Amino acid sequence: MSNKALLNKKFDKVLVANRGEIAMRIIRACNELGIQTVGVFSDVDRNAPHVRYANEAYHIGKPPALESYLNIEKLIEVAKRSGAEAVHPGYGFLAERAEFAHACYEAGLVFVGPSPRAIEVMGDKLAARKTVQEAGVPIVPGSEPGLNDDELIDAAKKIGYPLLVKASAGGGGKGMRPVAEQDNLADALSGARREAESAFGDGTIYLEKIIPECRHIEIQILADTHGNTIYLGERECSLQRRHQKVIEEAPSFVVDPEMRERMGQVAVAAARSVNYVNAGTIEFLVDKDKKFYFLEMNTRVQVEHPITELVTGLDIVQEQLRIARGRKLRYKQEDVEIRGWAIECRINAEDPYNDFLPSTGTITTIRLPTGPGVRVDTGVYPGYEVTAHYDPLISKLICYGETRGEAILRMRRALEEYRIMGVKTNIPFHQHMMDSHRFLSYQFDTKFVEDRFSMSEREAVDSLEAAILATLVAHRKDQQASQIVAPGERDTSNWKWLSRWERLQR
Amino acid sequence: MSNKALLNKKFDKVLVANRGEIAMRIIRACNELGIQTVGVFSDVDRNAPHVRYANEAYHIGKPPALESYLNIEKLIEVAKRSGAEAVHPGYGFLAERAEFAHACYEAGLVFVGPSPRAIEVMGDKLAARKTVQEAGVPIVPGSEPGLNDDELIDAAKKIGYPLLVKASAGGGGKGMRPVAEQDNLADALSGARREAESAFGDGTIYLEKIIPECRHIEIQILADTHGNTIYLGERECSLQRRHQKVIEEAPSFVVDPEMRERMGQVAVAAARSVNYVNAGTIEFLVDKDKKFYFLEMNTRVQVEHPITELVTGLDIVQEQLRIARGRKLRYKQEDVEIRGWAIECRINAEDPYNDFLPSTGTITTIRLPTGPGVRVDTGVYPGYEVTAHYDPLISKLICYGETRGEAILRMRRALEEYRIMGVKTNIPFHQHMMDSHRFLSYQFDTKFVEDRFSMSEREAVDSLEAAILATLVAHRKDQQASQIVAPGERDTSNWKWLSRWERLQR
Amino acid sequence: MKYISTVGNEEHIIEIDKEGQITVDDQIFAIDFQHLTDGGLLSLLIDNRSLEAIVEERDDHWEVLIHGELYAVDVKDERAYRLAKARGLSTEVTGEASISSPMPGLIVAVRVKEGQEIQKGDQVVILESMKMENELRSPRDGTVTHVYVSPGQSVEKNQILATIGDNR
Amino acid sequence: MKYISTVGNEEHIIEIDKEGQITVDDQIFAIDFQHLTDGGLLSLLIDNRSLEAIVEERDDHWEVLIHGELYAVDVKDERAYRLAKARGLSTEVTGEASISSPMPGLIVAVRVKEGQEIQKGDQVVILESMKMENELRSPRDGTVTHVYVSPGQSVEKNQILATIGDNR
Repeated sequence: MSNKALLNKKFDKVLVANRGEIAMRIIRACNELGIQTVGVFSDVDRNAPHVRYANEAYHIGKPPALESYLNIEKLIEVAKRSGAEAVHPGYGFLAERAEFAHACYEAGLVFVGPSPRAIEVMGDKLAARKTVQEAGVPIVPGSEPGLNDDELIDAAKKIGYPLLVKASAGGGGKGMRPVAEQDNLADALSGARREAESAFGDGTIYLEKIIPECRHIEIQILADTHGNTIYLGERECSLQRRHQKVIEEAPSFVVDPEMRERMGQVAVAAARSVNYVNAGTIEFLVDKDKKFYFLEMNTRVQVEHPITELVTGLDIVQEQLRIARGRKLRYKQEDVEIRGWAIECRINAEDPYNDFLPSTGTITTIRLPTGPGVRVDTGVYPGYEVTAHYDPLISKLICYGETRGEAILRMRRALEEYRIMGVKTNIPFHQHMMDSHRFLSYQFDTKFVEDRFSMSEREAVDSLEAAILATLVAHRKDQQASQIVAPGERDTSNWKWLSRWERLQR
Repeated sequence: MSNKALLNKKFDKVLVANRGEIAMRIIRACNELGIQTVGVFSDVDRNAPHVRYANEAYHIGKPPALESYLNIEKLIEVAKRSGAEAVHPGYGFLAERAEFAHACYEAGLVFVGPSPRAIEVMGDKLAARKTVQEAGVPIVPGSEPGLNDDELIDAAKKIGYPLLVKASAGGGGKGMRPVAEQDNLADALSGARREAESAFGDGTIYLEKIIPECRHIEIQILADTHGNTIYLGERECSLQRRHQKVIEEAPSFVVDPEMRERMGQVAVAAARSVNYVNAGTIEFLVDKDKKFYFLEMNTRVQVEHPITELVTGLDIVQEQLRIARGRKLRYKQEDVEIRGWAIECRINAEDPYNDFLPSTGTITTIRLPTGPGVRVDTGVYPGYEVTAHYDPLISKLICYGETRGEAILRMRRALEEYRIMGVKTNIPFHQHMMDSHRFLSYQFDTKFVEDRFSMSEREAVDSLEAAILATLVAHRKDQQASQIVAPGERDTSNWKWLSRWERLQR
Repeated sequence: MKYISTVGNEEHIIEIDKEGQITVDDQIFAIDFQHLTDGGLLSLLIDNRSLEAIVEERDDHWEVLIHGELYAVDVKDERAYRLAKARGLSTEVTGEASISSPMPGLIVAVRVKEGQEIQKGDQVVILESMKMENELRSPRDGTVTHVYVSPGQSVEKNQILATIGDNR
Repeated sequence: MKYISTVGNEEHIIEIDKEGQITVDDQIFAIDFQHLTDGGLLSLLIDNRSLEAIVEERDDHWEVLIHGELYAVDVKDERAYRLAKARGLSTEVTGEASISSPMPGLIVAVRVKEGQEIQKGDQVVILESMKMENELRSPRDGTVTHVYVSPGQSVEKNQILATIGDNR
């Protein structure tokens, strides 16, 4: 597909080809720009906020994503039927599928994102490494493309151990194997190849040096269709579990203005190397000596984009839509300025006390934290059933502070205010982290959560109170059952014991 | 009372001598600073959020404010009983009562605010005019203190008509009389004096020139106990009804950087003239030629403080607590920078289609708008009864945008998302205003809402949809009553007609 | 089932017979109507247009909240509607109209005298409540038949303050 | 009324007799306990300390949410508690423990064989669900008595995957 396969023109109706919090995020941005929205839903999402808040909504199939949110033909059909002129893919699902961007182009729909070719190149890790390297971007030391196992074993000698066997296609840690010494390499190669083959239908693998005690820091960029590309500073994303980010912050405490400028310029060069258009993110690994290496580029809006919005004052999703409409960027690099500190906690339906096992069930109660410096992006609702069909993200809790310390203290406050019942969430994990000395003192890398973080540090402070409250409620239930309480004698909607001051007023 | 009557020392527990959204605001700020909070409540506020979120809560009396939130002895007693070391008065109630600040001082409690003397001087309009004028602050042309009616009639000749007869004490428009020509002056004087006498027990009145087509613009200042005073820019507060602000924005489109600096310096001078400490606001009238005149100083946190927080990035209530703890300001004037635009809409329980009559009743449902750039400060809850005892403020809806236009568009989105049932609210008024060309094009002054704004501009867009929805619900009720729906045949928790796509799946 | 539903001065004839379908003023729409378990929220897809609303029953009408606006809707089935018409209970004001206090408060001023002729919208009473003075105005042209309150008097919610009758 | 309430391995004796008062482990507290009309929120003032919480009943215990933490509380009145003790249904695991699937998913790997001795916390099965691989671990030391699943097999929620018995 040629790089020409990119439409940009004014449009007034957008199909939001996604669900959950990001669908809501996009609908709100469209609403604020006076753009009509078309939502889509699978059987289980009929009552989801993104269906209720969109101007129009269409059913597209059964809960499994393959039969709904990944069904390209169906989505294009809905776009045409509803008269949508553009498509915003959000993140996940079809966001990084070149064929979807291409199908939109073929159907005369503006794809709110980069060209199919840019998606394709950056989606193939080996091609991406080659392309950005030619543009002068430092990459993690590793093997050349197209080597067979024997050649890879030779290459490993030059790269040195420990190293990582990686699949060129896909992501999410699939087809990845760490190798400590040469003896284990051969097995790792065949294993990884098999896994990649089955997961992505592409067994191409390569080697990457493992950088010890490294951080994951990424740069947000914006590129318009007029050749302007700017960077919006960095995000510190080292806190991960199984290659899933759990907490992100902006700015990063290891990045000073000079380093920010260098990383930013490298990120812009990487984007230019594929004539990148729209919002994108370049992920880097940063070693102990603050040397940084290109890891990969995400060719779509990032889950953690809000922290950049809070410190720069920009609205990234609105910018995506403006760029797709063919507008020039309103900001020059020198207009972009970082103020304050922002932290995002991903609130997932999982049990932090039990290996973070996903927790399915129906959400019965939600109370969101509000007030100064607190933003919640969410797509769930009371009555929402957490199923295995979709990712376990319940919401993104984002806090702003004048300093990192104040952002952390505000996050503690917001986590404490947050009420979700019906499923277990990782809120206690976030509370532990906000209290953790290593987190407060920046002493973490990409391995911290998995290897060196434990939930047991913090004892259950309110266990006695919990016992009392459960007992009071149980007692009430007994009373009502055994009719000790004469009906009507008490307002059942607000049953209670009379407290001292009330009795005084009798 | 001497200016020495001001304690400042470290404290770890604060009594929040208020209710509603501002009590919540203060509790959150304390929580974020690791300060314990003590809430107080009247009979009707037992279930209010500020009671549930405070670390401790004490009942202080009956619903009428005089028997609870205005009961100084009771509040001091609770402070001592709970071991609170400081008191935050919020706004309204006792916030600008010098005797309360003094009582706290006498009880060895830190009063989070200025000295009793500063409150006293600024609370007396004539004294305030005199004091700031001596400090070189321009004031609205008017009469000297201590004139009798005949002298006032003479003074009126020099001042010129139209003019305003004002009471020196109190506020809220009481004892205020506009006079167009000399013939009506005598009656106005006696009338105003009577009203002031009965309202404030002080019949002192004076004259002020009426400035035609003027705007109300105020400057937020912060002053620490070490002699540092800075200004945080201005707020445009011209949109008022009966001397009550309804919509505020920051910055003001009539204030350029040069004018901001001049107003700021004048505001700082006014504050210094009473050795002001803590957060305060200097209100100015600004005429067509952008000349500004001191109107009065509010010696407490302002309802509309959040818009300044959003454009400066500072947390004003946290600063209040730091200052009261005796800390030096962390910011110099040159560190304060205005970024973007913020608008606040005051959501009141009142009927915009019926002379804004207060609407009493019980709130049944609340859904707050969320997402990027939206902040809601609220103190009400489902089950909350709006009574005549307290002001009708339900919440403050605050939106941030990169530009004024974007802040307005976001406010429209947020107003549309906001759901409150049980009482009528002025949300439709705000929606009208956000659509009004005069508002969009800055063409308004302090008289705009009362004299030239009408609700009828905008037609009820969804009336047909409303008819359909009411009919669907009524029909359901009929069906259930007449048992047409066999029990169990449908999930009553989510009753519906099967739609096409569902039938297809059978 | 056929209903006549009134909003302001619009009347709509709404028929609900088939599943997933509704007829409004003889026009057919496909609908998917959902009650959420979440505090009275409703979601309606009507020909794929999406609407979220809250509907609550009041004494004599339905209150509907859509996009921030509150609508008062009167819903009658055919029979009830005919009866109402027959009884001449149409919407415009006739007979004596009474002005009652929308909330507890203090009477600050009474602007009319008994026997006085007034216009719709004229001030009748000034009521102070919630720290604000509120003007209560006449809902119709007519003559003041009774004034039940005087300045300084405090009143309860829904207490009748004055009545307006036809001009003689 | 006297209750024995258990959280984790803490036991508390709680007596509720008088209005506005509660006795916890022989200590008396003044309480003011309110159910809000608002979706299951509770407000407790205990000696003026303020707590907001949500309490929901589960099959065999109460779930209590306070300050972000979820507590599982077992509440028994004196009689029920004695009976339970008598029946030896105490809290620590004895007899056969079964490992069941917390959610629908695909078995990626089985880490144990029947008859194998394992420690509490050892991996038993890897289950893929929600795009993630999840390790299911043994709740106790013991011997694997049965393995009911094999890699590649998809399982339902609560389906039993393996059982662990006492060591021989």
